[in-house]
Amino acid sequence: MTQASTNAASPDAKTQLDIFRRMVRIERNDDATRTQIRRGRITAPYYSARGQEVIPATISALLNKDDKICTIYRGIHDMVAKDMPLRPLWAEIMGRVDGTCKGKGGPMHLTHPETGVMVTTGIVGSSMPIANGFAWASLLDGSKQVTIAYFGDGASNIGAFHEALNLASVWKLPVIFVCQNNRFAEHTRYENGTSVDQISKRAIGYGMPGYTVDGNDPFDMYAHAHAAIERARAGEGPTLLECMTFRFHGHVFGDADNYMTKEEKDAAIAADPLPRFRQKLIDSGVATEEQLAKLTADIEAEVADAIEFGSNSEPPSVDELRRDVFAEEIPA
Amino acid sequence: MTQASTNAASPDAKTQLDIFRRMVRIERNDDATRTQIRRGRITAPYYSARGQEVIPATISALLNKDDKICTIYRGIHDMVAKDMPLRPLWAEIMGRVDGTCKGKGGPMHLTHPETGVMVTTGIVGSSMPIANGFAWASLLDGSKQVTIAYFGDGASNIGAFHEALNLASVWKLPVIFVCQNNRFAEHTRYENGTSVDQISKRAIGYGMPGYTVDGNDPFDMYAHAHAAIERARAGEGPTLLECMTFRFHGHVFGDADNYMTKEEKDAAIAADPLPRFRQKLIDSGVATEEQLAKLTADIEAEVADAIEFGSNSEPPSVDELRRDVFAEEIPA
Amino acid sequence: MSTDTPTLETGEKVKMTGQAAVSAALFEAMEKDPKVLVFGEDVADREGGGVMGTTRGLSSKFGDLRVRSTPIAEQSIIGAAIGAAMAGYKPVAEIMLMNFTTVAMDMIVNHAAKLRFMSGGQSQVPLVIRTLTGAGFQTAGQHADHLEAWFCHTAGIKVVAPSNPTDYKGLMLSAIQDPDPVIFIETGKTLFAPGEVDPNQGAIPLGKAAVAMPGTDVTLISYSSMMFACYQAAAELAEAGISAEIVDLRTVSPWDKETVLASVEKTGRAIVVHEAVRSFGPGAEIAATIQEELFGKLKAPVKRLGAPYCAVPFAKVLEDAFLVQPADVVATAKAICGK
Amino acid sequence: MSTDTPTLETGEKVKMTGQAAVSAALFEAMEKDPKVLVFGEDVADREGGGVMGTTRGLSSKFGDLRVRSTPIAEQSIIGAAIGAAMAGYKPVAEIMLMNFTTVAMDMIVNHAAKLRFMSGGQSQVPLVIRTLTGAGFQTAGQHADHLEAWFCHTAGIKVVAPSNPTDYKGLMLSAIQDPDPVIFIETGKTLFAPGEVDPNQGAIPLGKAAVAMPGTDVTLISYSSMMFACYQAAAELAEAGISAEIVDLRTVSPWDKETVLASVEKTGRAIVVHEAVRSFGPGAEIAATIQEELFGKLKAPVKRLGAPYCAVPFAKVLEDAFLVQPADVVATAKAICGK
Ligand SMILES: Cc1ncc(C[n+]2csc(CCOP(=O)(O)OP(=O)(O)O)c2C)c(N)n1
Ligand SMILES: Cc1ncc(C[n+]2csc(CCOP(=O)(O)OP(=O)(O)O)c2C)c(N)n1
Ligand SMILES: [Mg+2]
Ligand SMILES: [Mg+2]
Repeated sequence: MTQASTNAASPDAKTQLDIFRRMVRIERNDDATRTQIRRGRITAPYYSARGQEVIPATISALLNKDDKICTIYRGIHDMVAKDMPLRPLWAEIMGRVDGTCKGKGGPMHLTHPETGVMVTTGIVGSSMPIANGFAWASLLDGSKQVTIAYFGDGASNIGAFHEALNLASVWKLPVIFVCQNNRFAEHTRYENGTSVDQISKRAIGYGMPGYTVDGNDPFDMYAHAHAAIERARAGEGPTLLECMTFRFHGHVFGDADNYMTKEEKDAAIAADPLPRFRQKLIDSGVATEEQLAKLTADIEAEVADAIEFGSNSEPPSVDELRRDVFAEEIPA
Repeated sequence: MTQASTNAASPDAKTQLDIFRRMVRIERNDDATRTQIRRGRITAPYYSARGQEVIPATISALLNKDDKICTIYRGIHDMVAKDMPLRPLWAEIMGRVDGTCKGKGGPMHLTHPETGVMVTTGIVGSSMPIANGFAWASLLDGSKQVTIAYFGDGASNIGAFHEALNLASVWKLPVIFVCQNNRFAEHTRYENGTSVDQISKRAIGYGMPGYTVDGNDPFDMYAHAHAAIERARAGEGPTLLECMTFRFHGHVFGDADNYMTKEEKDAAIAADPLPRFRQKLIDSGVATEEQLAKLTADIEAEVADAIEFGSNSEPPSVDELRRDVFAEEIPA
Repeated sequence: MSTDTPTLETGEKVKMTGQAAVSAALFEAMEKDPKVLVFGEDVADREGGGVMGTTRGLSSKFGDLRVRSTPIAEQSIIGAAIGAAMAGYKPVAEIMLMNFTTVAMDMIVNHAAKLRFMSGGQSQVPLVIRTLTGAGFQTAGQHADHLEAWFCHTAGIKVVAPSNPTDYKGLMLSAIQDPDPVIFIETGKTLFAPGEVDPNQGAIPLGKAAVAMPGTDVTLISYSSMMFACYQAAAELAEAGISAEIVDLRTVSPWDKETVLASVEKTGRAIVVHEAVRSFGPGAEIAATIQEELFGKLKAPVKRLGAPYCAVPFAKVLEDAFLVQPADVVATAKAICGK
Repeated sequence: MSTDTPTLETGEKVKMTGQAAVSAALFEAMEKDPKVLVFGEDVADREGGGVMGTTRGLSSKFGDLRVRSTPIAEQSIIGAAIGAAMAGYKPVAEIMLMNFTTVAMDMIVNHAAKLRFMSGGQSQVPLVIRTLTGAGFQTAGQHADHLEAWFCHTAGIKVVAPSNPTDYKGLMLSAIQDPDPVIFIETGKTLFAPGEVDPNQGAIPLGKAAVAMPGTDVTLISYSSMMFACYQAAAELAEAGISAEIVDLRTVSPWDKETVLASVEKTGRAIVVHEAVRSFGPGAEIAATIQEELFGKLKAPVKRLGAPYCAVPFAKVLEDAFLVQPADVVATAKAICGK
C-alpha cells in the first residue's frame, strides 16, 4: 500500500498481544457506550470510532506514558489506547464530578494529562497546531518525548493542517501527524472534498516524509509508526501518516448513513480488523483462544466497573461555573 | 528553470512590446511614488514592487479587460499592469475624493472593478479564497473569464492558501494562483519560513499543475501564464505558478534591509529585468531605441498628469464615514 | 421534511418549524432569483442536504453548481461567497456552527464587512452566512457559543437572530435580498419548534423589532432562543400582577432603537435577556443606550441577564445553570418592580 | 534601541518609551525564568528583532530556541504557544497586528481561553499574546482595528491595554507571570511615546485600574491611546472650571469595577472613551454597569465616546474624524456638566 521501508520494524509476540488488548479495550468500551446511550443513560453526542481501533492501539503500543497525544471529538479510542483509566472517563461522559474534567468537558473535550491525553478538540484541524507546542516543549526540555496529533481525512483540507505541518517541518519538531482516513468527513466522501488521491502526498509540500498506511493492519501500522516515532525521537522532525480505515457507525450516533452505499459499508464491516487480528494471533500461536477470552472478559469487567463508577458519581456543583475560568475562582 | 512545456507559447513582437510598456508603466509609477513619499506628499506606508514588473506585465498582456485580479498590499504593479487608470490611482494613494475608493481605501485597498482590479488586501493569504469566488461566478455565468490571485512566497505558509487551492482544484475553478516569490516575507528569508524548496511542489498536494517560473523572464512567464490561462478558460481547472523574482526596495518604504546580504541584493539589482528586456527588444529588432524612449516619455507624462490630478483633488468629506458602510447611508 | 411550500387559502396558516421556514425561504428565493446560491459543508443532496437537513432538496432542484457542498474549510467557504457576491451573485453560505466562524473571522470581518467601505462604494458583498448555535444539547465548550456581540461590533455586517418560524422565513427572505452581508443565526431550540406561518409569508424588514407581547410594567428585550424564557417569565409575572411587554429584536445589529426606547419609555423598566455571555455582551449596548436616552425617566436600573463568564459546560446541571432560566427573568422583574 | 535595563539609583527615573519598557520587561522575565519564550513573525535578531524592533537582542541573548521567528501562520503561532504553555512554558507570542488575530480566533477563543475550564482545571495555558494596533498612521481598514471587545466578551482570557511606559513594563511582567492567557495590546501612539520609568519597576497587578488624575466633576474612563485625548481634554476642562478625574483601566477585562464605581459615585458623571467602535464596544459594558450600580446617584447619563460605526478610513481627514478627539471629550463633558 506504500513505499516499503527497507528495514521495517515488526511487533514481537508480546507487542502484538499488547496491541490486541488495546483494540479490545477500545471496542468493548465503544460497545458499552453505545448501549448506555440507547438506554438513555448518556445524553451527549457520540462519535464512535468503531473500526478504527488498530491505529491508536498500535501507536500507543509504541509510546511511553509521558508521550503526548492531541485528539479530536472522535477520539475516545485514542484515549483508551493511551491507557487512560476508564473510571474517570466514564464519569466524564456521564457529566459527573469524578470525571477527568469534573463533568465540564464531556466526551468531546475529555483530557487526562497524567496519561498524556492533553487536548481533545471539537474544532476540525485544531489538534495539529497545538500538538506542535508540546513537541516544541520537548525540544526545549531536551527530552525524547514525542507528540501525536490525531485528525481525520476531512481535517486535511483546513488551514490549520497546512500551517501546522509547515511549522513542524521548519522547526523539525518531534511530532507525528496521524490522519485517520475513514473516507468520509461527516457526509462528504473523501474525493468530493479532497483534491489529491492520497493525503500522504501533501507531505511533499512540507519537505516531510509521508506514507499511506493500511490503518487496519497492525503490522503495516507498526512498521510506519515505529519509523516515525524513531525519527521524531532522533530529532529528525515530523512525519505524516495517512492511515486508511473506516468508521462503522457513521459520523455521529444515530446517523442514517445514506450518503454511503450499503456495499461499501458491508464490505468494510466484513473486513473488521478486530476478529481478523484475533484469528491471526491464534493462528500464529501468539495467544490461545482461552487467553484472549480471558483478556476480553477482564476488559469487560473493567468497563462494567467504570460504568458503575460513573453512574454512582454525583453531578458537579453549580459553583463549578466560577471555577477553572481562571486559576483564581470567580467570586459568587 | 522548470519542466518545459511541450509546445510552449511565445510572445510575438507586438506582445513583447506590450509587456514592456506595462513594465515601464509600473516602474515609472513606482519611481514617482517613492519620490512623492520622500517629498512628504504621500504619507501612507508603501510596499514597492520594483523588480517584480515582469510577472503582472506578462500576465496582463494575456488577460482581457473583464478578467479579474485579486492582489495584495504589494500590488500596485499588478493594478498598473492591468491597465488601471493612473489618475484615480494617484488620487486614491493621496487620500482624495477622486480616488477610486474616494480616499477611503488607500494604497493597500485600491480597487477598480472596471478594469478587473477586484480586491486588494492587507491580510496575508486572503486574496486566494476570494479569487475562488470570482472564478466560481465565471463558471456559473458560463463565461470564459479567468481570475488571477496574486500573493507572496510568505503567504504560501498560511492556512488560506491551502484551503483556497484545495477548493479550487475540487471545483475545477478557472483561477490561477500566482506566487510572486521575492525570497523574503518581511524580514524572513524564504527557507526560514517555508518547508519546501519550491512552492510549486505544493501543487502536488492539490492534484494541480504547479510550475516554478523565472518571474524576471518575460518569455518563461509568457509560456507558463499562457498555458495556465488556456487551461482555466478551457474549464480544466486551476494552476499554481511560482514566479521567482526579487523586491529591490525591501519590505516597506524606509526598510533598512539588514536581514539580507549586500551581495544578494546587489546581484538581484544587477540582474534588473527591465534594462535587460529593453536591450533584448532592441537587439532583436522588436523596437528601436527611439520607440522605447518615446514609450517611456509618454508614460512619464501620464504619471505626471496623474500626480497633478491627484494633488488637485479634494480630500473627502467627513460624511464619507457614514457612506458605504451599508448600501443605505447611515443617518448623521 | 417536506420542502415544498404548502398551497393553501390566503390567510390560512400552516404549522411548520423554523427549519421548514428557512428551507421554504431558500426554495422561494432560489426559484425567484437565479443569482441565489447555497453552499457549505454537506448542503447538497448527495451529502444528505445538510447535517440538519435544512437544505435538503435544493441541489436536486437547482443543480449542483448553485447548491454546492464544500470541503471543511471555512475560510474558503466565506472567501468564495465574497467573490461570488461581488461578481453579482447572492450566496447563502453555511458555517455549520457558530464556533466555526472563528476560523473564518478574517474573511467575515476584514473583507465581507469592509469591502464596500474600503472600495468607496465600488463593490458590494450581498452574502448571507447561515450559522447554528445554542446551548442545551450538551455539546459543551466548542459547539454552542453565542458570538453575535463580535459581529454587532463589526461595522458593515448585519446580525439577524429569529426566534420563530414566521421570522425565520421573513427575515431569511430579507437577508438574501439585502445588498450587504448578513449573519443569520439559527439555534437548535428555535429551529425545531413549530409555529403557525402564513404560507405566503413574505420578507420581513431587517432592523425592525417586534413587540411580541404588549405590557405596561416592564420591558423584556430579547431575541433568538431566549424569547422562550421571556414568554414563560411573562406568563408567571402576569400571575404575580406584573405586566411585561416583550420586544423581540429580531435584528441584533443594527437594532431597532425606536421600538425599544418607546417601550421602555412607556414601562419605565427594562431587562435585556440573551443567551450570550453577559459580560461585554449585546445587552450592554442596549442597556447603555437606554440609560442614556431615557435618563431620568427610568423607574429602575436597566438589568441584563446573560450567561455567566465561562465556557459552555457539558454536564446537564451545569448547562442549566449556565443558561438564563425563566425564573431568573421573573426574579429580576419582580425585584425592579418592587414586588 | 538599547535593550539593557539601565542601572541607576533607586527612585531615580529614566526616560524610556513604551517599547523600551516592553523590551525591558521581556529581558527581565526571560532572565529570571527560563520557561519564558518569545516568538512570532520576525522576532529573532536574524530577522531584525521584530518589525518594530521590540524584541531586538532577545534571541542573541537567550538563544534561538527560546526566541523564535515563525512562518506567517498565526494559527500555528498561537497553537504552538498553547501547547508549550500547557507543557509548562510561558510563551509570549506575537501577532504582529491585532487585525491578524482574525486568522487565529479559533486558537485564542476555542482553545487558549477554554482549556482550563473544559479540562476541569487539569490544564492551564499561561500565555501572553502581544499585538499592536491603532489608527492614526493611515494604515486603513485592515491594520488598525481595536478588537478588544471580542476578547473581553470571551471568558477565560484577560485583556490588558497599557497607556504609558511604566504600565507597559509592569503589566507585561504581570501578564507573563499570570497563570492564564492574556492578550496584551500595544498601540503605535503609546508604544513610542516616552515617559519616566523607575528602572526597578516591578510587576503591576492585572485587573487594577489607576486614578491617573484626580478630579471632582466628571470621571473620564479610558485606556490605551485614548488616555492622551483624556489628558488633553482634562487640561482644557480645567480651564473651563470643570475638574475631571481620569481613570486608566489598564486591564479592560476583567476590569476594576471598584475603582471606577468609587470615582463615579464621587463625581456623579462618567464618560467612557475608547478608540474601538462605539457600538457594542467595551464602553457599553462599563456604562451599563455604572447605571445599574449607581442608579439614582448619577447627575447625568453615562456617556460613551468611540469610533463611528465604519471601518478605519485611509484619508487623513477621515481618520481624524474617525478617532475621538480631545475636543469631543471636552464637548461631552461640558454638556453633561451643564456648561
Ligand atoms: C472548523 C470546523 N468545521 C466544521 C466542523 C463540523 N464537523 C465536525 S466533524 C466534521 C467532519 C470531519 O471529518 P474528518 O476530519 O474526516 O474526521 P472524522 O469525523 O471522519 O473522524 C465536520 C465537518 C467542525 N467541527 N469544525
Ligand atoms: C495574516 C497576516 N499576518 C501577518 C501580516 C504582516 N505582514 C505583512 S506583509 C508580510 C510578509 C508577506 O510576505 P510575502 O507573502 O512573501 O509577500 P511580499 O511582501 O514579499 O510581497 C507580513 C508578515 C499580515 N499582513 N497578515
Ligand atoms: Mg473522516
Ligand atoms: Mg515575499
